[in-house]
Amino acid sequence: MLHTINKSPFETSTMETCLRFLQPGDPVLFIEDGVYAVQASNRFSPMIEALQKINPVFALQPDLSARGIDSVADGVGTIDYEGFVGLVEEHQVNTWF
Amino acid sequence: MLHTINKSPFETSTMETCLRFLQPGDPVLFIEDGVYAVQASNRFSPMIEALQKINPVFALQPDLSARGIDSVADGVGTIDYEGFVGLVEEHQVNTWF
Amino acid sequence: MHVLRHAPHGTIYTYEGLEMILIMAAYEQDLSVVFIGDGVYALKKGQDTSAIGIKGFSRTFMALDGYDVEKLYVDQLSLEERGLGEDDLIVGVEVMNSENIGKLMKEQDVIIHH
Amino acid sequence: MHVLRHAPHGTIYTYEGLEMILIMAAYEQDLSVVFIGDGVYALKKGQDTSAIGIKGFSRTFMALDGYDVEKLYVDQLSLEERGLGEDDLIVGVEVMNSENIGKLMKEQDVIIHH
Amino acid sequence: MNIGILLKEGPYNHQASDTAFKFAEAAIKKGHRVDAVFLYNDGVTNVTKLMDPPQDDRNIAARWSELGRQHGFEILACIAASKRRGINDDVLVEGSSITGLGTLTDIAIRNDRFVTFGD
Amino acid sequence: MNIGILLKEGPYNHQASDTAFKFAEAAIKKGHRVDAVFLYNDGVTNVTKLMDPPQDDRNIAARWSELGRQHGFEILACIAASKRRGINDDVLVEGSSITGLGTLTDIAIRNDRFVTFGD
Repeated sequence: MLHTINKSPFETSTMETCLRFLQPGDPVLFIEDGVYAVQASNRFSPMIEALQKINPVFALQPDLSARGIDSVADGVGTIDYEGFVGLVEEHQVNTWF
Repeated sequence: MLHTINKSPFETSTMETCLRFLQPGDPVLFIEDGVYAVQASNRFSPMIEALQKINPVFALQPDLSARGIDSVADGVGTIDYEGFVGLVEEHQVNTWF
Repeated sequence: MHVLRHAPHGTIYTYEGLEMILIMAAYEQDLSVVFIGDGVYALKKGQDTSAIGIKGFSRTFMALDGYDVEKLYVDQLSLEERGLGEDDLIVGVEVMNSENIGKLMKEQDVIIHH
Repeated sequence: MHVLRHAPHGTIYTYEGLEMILIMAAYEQDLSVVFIGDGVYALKKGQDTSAIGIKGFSRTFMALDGYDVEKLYVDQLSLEERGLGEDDLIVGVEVMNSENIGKLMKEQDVIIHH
Repeated sequence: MNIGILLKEGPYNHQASDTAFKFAEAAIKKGHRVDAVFLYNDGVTNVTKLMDPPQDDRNIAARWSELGRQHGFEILACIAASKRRGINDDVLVEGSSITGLGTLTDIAIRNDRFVTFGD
Repeated sequence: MNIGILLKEGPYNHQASDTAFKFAEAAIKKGHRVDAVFLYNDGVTNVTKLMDPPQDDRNIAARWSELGRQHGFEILACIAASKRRGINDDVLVEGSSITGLGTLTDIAIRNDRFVTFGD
């Protein structure tokens, strides 16, 4: 199951809640304001680096670019909208907002 | 200056942010989903009890009743919409959402 | 599976979520409803919305019994953090830990958050 | 005083906030703008919104100089928590601690959060 | 006291409009004057007369219109925000109109209090 | 693959509608079929033809209408949610219609994937 998160972890508990229900191996895709979670060297970087050892972690490149984030936490994959569709081909979707 | 907060502290950082800028003596009014902050015996009760020693703390009774909250943290005053207007008579307003 | 995650009244998500659940329950079998985070507040006993001028709807959760809604699952941690117990809720629910809710989610074809 | 508290693009609050600030700046004197929480992201350098199909506007903050907008204040802790420094921002700002921003707020007659 | 109100969210979806209304009612009851209600962001959708909620629910546009008529204030929707969201003169409820942000500036300056409701 | 989309927020105010649109475009480009886009909560306001954004901005209603026409899917707004928010047949953009939640149930069941966009 693919989990998408579109909220900044600095402002809401959405990411924290999602991660509590996430099963090992299920991919997580950060989109919209959610991509701030994977920005390198912020408060959440250690959490994201731990997460990606158990779950594949992706961020939507168009949303990263829109926000001027040019460096992401280690192990985070960046994909475009077709990559998003590719994940949906392989998984049912659980949209967290 | 009157500060109003309408967000649940469980879900967003709004209350935490507001309290960081609050000046001693300025009243805080919890409204809408913000009133969950003052529910007795939840995770935020110690914080509210500490807060009300430095700032007057109020909650909107109509919003408490609507949510079935019949017991609030020590020292929190409950007011109705006319009480809200009364606070606005005395203070300029800083609305946090 | 429907996931209720908002407190009632501050936004319409819980109310319109419940409207969707009622319609879908009439069509579908094995529909489940999960309450997570502030969503657990939707089930709080003793809600009286008369003074805010918004229609109350907490009693409608009791009507779900008559439909094909098998179970209402409530996240244990969400309940505990809010100082609530099963006695505070308007309907009988199954309190579950996040591990088991996560496994239940993974079995679903369709999950809608409200 | 205008308080920008949302990240850009995910919602329109920052963009419509900026539209309001530009109009008000043309009428009023001594208008101040404060960036708190995710609001500081509005000033991040290097934003390119072409792939999300939404108009970018970060450069418009540079235009505020030409109006009566005295100062852009940025909350220090919000910046630090996000791993950002003044060099990451598209315009010159005054970084301030919460104590001083709180005092500045208290002097205002009108505060609008976006 | 003269009070200006800024409402930043649409009806029904967020409680902001309900709280603003109850606040305005209470202020009037206490002898204050509501000068104007200005609508911004999704708030502009508070004045579409096309809204048609269930019979046992409040009609938010009609309610603002009636309160404004009784107590002599206008409900003003920002023109730029309105155009984005499909609010134009054809759908405006009585007692509301579309205007620019300059009007909001006047409202913010000329009143004793300026109170925002949002989400 | 057949894909159903649920969109729960209105245009411009939240990015949800933009992301849903870009996702639908990409899915079609990859050879999938978008079955329908269902609008709920404030999402129903995505289909008002009265929206009139600045000339250099996207027109969200027209864009959904055009994508649906080109690729044979409908944009469906929930009737109860629409009535609350002033969306009715008179303001619908071409290629959209108002329907009940039963239709959403069908969409959720008959498609290989069901993807929600909200805020």
